[in-house]
Amino acid sequence: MRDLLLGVCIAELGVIAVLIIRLARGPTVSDRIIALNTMSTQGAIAVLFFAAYAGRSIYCDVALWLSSFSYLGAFVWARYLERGLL
Amino acid sequence: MTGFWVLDYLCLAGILTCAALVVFMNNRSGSVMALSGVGTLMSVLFVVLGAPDVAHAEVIVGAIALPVLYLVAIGKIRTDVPDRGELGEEHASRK
Amino acid sequence: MSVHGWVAAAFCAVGLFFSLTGAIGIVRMPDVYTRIQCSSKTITMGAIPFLVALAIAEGPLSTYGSRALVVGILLFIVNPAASHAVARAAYKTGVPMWSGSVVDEVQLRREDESE
Amino acid sequence: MILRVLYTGVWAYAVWLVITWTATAEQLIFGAVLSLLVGLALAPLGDVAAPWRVLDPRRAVALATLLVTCAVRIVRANVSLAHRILAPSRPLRSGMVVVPTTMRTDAGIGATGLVTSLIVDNQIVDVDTDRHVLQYHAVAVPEGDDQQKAEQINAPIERLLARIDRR
Repeated sequence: MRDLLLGVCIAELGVIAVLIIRLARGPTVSDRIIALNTMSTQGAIAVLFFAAYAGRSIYCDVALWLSSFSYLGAFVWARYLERGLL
Repeated sequence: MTGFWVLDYLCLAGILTCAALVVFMNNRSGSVMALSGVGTLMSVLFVVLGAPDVAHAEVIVGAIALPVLYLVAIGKIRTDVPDRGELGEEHASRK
Repeated sequence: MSVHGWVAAAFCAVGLFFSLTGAIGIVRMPDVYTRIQCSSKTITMGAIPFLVALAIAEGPLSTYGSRALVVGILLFIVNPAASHAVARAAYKTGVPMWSGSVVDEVQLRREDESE
Repeated sequence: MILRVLYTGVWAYAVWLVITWTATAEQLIFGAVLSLLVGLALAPLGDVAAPWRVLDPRRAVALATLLVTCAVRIVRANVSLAHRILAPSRPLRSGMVVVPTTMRTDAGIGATGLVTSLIVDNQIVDVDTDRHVLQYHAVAVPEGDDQQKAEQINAPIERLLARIDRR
């Protein structure tokens, strides 16, 4: 069981590695926002599974912050693209 | 125990790649975004190393607050009227 | 492994398939809007089986189960909203669509009105 | 006004229960006080749906129908999208589509946008509330006139949502 949890964690980091390609290449800013957003979602799931692997439920809070704040970042970037931040 | 080291080195490799992107990307907004990616991956690394409190701080500071401050600074030093090309879309600026 | 473990492993396999497909789609798709489609649908579909698998493996009434529930609700509500914000920003700043796309009805309507 | 504070407080208390997930007396009492404060703070923002409206049997049936429809169509849309991604020829017919909507309230339009973005091959892009049209980006552009397009994209969901929203 523990091997399964750790394997999922490693596989999620592999998915993040695929997404870095789009973060590097993406011709427009919107592409990069999408890649970054998806990266933090996958990171949140990786953290959840690592918490279950390590058996410490306090790590789960980091996943909560990661998933919620990545979307906040997406909204900030969208606003910046449309009319500037200030 | 080997699995733990695989995780550790994968996180480190991701952070290094993003940091190299920050330096070598020739697009300002893209660099800021790669910086945000560094923050995200760094928080995952902190969790893996067993420091959830530092990871909390890193999520807020590294992934959100620092890039937003950079964006505000970039907006302040921009003297011309922000037209479509300056908003960071390479397609528009190349024409 | 027990029955529990095998069910969780099956869910993990489904989630991993869809997550990887979404990542490949984000790399492979031709323009911004189709990439947004990949991120908004396939990534959600990839994350939900992982959360279900976690709830099965650790017991749905544990702390992990509740955290998985919160992250799942957050994904379902905020992921389409964020994708909408990004797509709208991209369309407003004039990011062009893929040359192979079929129709842009907004452009058609605008031309109709200007005539 | 007092009812609005109460409704918001009940929703906030549910969120508190899920987030903390410990059943000691201190946590429960502190959560109750905190959610009442949240209800007071958020009361000027607007109306809130009462939590027990879900328990009305007809509405519960409509909600369950919506959930089952969502689950089936999420899986179907994702399998077709995965096929589009992984097939070597990339069978895409993407484009911007404009469809009419029957929703008039903010909450209705929001719910329609979220649900349709999740369950079919479309992503909502923009809303025109004056002309009551929604702009979608579709991976597979539907054929036909406006009404047929709406039938393929958002009309079934809107009927279900209207059944939930009925007083």
